[in-house]
Amino acid sequence: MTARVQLPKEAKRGEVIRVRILIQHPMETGFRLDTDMKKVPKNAIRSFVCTYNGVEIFRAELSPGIAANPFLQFSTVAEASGELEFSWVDDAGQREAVRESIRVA
Amino acid sequence: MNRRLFVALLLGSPLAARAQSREEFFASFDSEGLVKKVTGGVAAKHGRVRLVLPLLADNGNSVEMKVSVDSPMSAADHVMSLRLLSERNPERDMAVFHLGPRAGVAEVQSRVRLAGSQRVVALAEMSDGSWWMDTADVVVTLSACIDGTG
Amino acid sequence: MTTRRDFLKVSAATSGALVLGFNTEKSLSQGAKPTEINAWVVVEPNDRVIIRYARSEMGQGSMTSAAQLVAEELDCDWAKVRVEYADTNAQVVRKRPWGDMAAVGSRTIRQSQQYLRQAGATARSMLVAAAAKGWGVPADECRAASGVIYAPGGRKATYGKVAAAAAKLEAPKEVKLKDPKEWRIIGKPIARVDIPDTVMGRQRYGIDAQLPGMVYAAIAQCPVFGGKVKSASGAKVAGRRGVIQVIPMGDFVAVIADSWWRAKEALRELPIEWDFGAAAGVSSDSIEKLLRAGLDAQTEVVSAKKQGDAAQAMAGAAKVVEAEYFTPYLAHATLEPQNCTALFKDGRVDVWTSTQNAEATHAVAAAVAGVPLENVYVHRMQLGGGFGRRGAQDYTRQGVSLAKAMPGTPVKLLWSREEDTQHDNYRPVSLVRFKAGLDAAGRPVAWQSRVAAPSIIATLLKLPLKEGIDPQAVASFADQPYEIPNVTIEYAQRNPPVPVGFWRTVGHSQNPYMRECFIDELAHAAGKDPFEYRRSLLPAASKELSIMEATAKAAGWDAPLPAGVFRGIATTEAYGSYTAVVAELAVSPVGVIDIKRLVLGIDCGYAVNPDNIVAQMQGSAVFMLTAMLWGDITIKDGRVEQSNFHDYRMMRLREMPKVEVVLAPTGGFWGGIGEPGQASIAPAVCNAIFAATGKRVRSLPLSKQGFELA
Amino acid sequence: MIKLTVNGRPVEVDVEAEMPLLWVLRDVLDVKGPKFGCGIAQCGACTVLVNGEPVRSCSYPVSAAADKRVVTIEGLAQGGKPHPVQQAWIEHQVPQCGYCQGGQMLTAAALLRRKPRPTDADIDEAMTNICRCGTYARIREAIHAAAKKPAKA
Repeated sequence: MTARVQLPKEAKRGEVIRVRILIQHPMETGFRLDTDMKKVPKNAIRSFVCTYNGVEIFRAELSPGIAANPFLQFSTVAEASGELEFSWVDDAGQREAVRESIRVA
Repeated sequence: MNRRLFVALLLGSPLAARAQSREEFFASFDSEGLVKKVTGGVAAKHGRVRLVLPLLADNGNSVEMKVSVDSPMSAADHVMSLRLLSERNPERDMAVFHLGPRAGVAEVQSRVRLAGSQRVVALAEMSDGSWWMDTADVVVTLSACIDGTG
Repeated sequence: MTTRRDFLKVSAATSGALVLGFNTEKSLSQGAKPTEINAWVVVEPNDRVIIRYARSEMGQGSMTSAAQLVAEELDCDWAKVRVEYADTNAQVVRKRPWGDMAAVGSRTIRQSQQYLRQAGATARSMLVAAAAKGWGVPADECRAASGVIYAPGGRKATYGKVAAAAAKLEAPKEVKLKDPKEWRIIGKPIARVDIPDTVMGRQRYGIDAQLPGMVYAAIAQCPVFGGKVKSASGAKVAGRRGVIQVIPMGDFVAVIADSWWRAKEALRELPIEWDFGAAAGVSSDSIEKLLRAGLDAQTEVVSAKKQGDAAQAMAGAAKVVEAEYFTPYLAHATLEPQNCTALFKDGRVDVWTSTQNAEATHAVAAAVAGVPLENVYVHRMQLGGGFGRRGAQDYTRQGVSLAKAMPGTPVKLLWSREEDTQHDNYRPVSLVRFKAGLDAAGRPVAWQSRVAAPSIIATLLKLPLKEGIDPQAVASFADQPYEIPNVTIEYAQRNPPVPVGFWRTVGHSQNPYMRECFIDELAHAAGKDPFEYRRSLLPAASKELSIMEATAKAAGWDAPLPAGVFRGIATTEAYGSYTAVVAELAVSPVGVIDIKRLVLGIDCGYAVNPDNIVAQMQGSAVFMLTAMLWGDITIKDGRVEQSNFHDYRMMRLREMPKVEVVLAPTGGFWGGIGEPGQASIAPAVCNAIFAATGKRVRSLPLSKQGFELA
Repeated sequence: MIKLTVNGRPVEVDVEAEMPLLWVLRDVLDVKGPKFGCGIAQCGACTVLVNGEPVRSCSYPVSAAADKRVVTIEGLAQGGKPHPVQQAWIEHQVPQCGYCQGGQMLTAAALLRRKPRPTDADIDEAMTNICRCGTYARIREAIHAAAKKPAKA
């Protein structure tokens, strides 16, 4: 799988929870040369979105200025039980998404 | 001001021969200019934003970064976006994080890539349209036996 | 100007017995509470002054010359000065008060001269202000000389008396620096502060670290570049005396024992299975093919300089001259092999190693051990040679990872000479094609060069290259001083899997050799004297011209030579200094070279310690002659063939020719010293060989071109 | 057990007979003057005097030094007074990094004992230690100067 998410399994309504994600991606700068001197084309995750029960709560525009295998940690208010969806697209147009559920008492 | 730095990097120009001291090197970063390109000429105020980067990084490939803003994150007063700007990376805009009241607190952590020693700028846009900023100088200690890489 | 010997007598006389006790890390004398005036200046009540040094002393002498800059403006008594290393932990905790700690790029003096002099002047003005305040007189009526402050009416006080009061005062925002004409410490051949300890056997290098309960590590790194350890079973050596354990660490295997010799002997018996990886098939031949393809390639080539239209001017030229030049991989061969002693205990890391950048060692130790920067302590040691090798921190990374694998136990990692020779960051191999068009009068109207070479900045530093250009690979081509209207310089970056790094003088250790030999070919094609030809092409006000003329004059360029003796000349800028060399030699019919003398000129702007500069020029001559005569790192099956001094030859005392140094500082700027001295030597010697034999030396080393040293 | 004296101090070491004298001095006796440079008797940084003769201790088994007098650079000065070679080394500012200089000075001291007024040819023949910093011209100069100093006691 191309990403690992860390999210509290359950939270109290109104509690601010910490969300972490580690994505497998080389974030190519476009400067690297492979063994037979060909430039590896630039390819970085450009947009990243996190929705909570369908509502966008966090969005990021990234670049090769973010290290390979991007790590992101942000926070959100626990509103209601449901599902968080993390989705991203890179320069090569590759789309990926992962989902993680949460119980809010 | 930063043209001088890139000229030094480009060719072994006489500028490169005059080795800059560390203070001169960091002073050559035009953070205000970088910010004004984003804010459309409005100067950002220093304060409320805190950018944490290590003083030294052994190499620039993966450097721990934390940026936070002192804000209630209420509907009336919250951080809309948090931007990381680099004057030395090939792409100036390292990242833009779009927050909003649902975030609860304005804090983002990540790992950044720094092309050599440089001054990084964190720029926050608030819901009332005001801009706040912080900067952090990072020395990437991979030392070079040549001039101009600082 | 006091000569070195007079100065030694003075300093010896004033401080009693021969000045021996310069132990750089000696604790402060008991009881006396020293006062830090600022990060660079500490004054003891007994008037002794400690000047801090942030860089690394590896023989280039800046531990002394940097302190001269501070002492000059401080107006203290040099005989009472002791130099101590700045501490990297304090550097982190106090947010880098000492600035850059790297001793690289011959930058120590020219990069820090401004803030070092200001630190001395600031401290002096605070000491004077404190004394004046004590006497109730205006500060500008007082003056300081040689560590004593004088006020009208015969009052005086020594720095030690007023230091505590001075430290409480506000540092002045602005300080005026002396006019160079007033200097009495800068510009003097002051005896080096580290030599007494060296001579008495007290000097301590990274290899000398000694801690209670210390264990020793000998390692084998994968012989093929980029390979990994597949397996290494310790069973076979477990029973050997003193062997503690065997630790596979990804790309190397370590044997840990209670003495280094036992660890090394056990390592020889240890069966290791390697996963050699992709580079196993690489050889010197395949590398040369890769570079040659770069010379002819239409793609993956960038323009480093485009002035006028060289192709068009070439077409109209009366005469065209072409040549290809090659320089091999070279190893640093610091006499002290790489080493690192580290102790990881209770979340703190202590490191003892010989490093050209203590701050980089600090950052790498923190990263590898996973501890905050504030929990790292790098203990400063003298270096048994650096030459650029010790800017890299591979030995630190290994040493600290071994210490982390054995928490609470100090581990001393020491490389064997074989590991040091076969796992270096080598001076890059380089193949350059030249083409020049001369007009009817023999003046060059078009100059085309294409460089095919690896990029240190892209591969070692992993920094993006501005428009694909590595400034080091094209150094001295793209910024050549000759007035040639149409110039194109191209760069084809080609990176074989052999690691490359900063070898003393870096690009200026190979590119000026090629350029100044090719300019000599043009002079010959134009039927002109090589000195006059360069003179006609150098801008009138250029410092290359002035140093070349001073050197040629000192060597007596036009004077008749004994039969069979011939001259060669070369000039180039490097590291902010301007150099020129005249070589005089004879070559026997079978190619035995007898170098009569080298006349080596340098204009470094301001000369901080003239005697140290002469020593660096003498040393540069030996370093470059060694390289150009025999230096050759060859690759077979993805590994380096050379291993020790039996097959990587070093010049010996009997082989060093006469070296005359022409120190011609013109003032007004600050040039480097540690590296530029080498830049003009190889071309001058090769041009003299052409004058003697009619044979152009377009590839080094000379031993591979049928030449040998007398 | 092997007995020898190091810089006038009698010592006893329990090590393998074939352990090189260099590593007994450095790792067992903590005498750090002699340095490791190559391990195959090529560079001379490990030179010590055994009964007055210069020896490359990296390739000299400790058993061969049994019951002999070993002198390292730390022992060259007598009674705190520097040896003429050491005085000349300071006056001529010979060392740069200094790593090879202990071996150079001991080799020079032994040469001067054999030949109080060495010619350049004598110096060429005796001084084969490698100096990577290239201080050879000053080494030669300092040896000639040391030869003119009053003989050591």
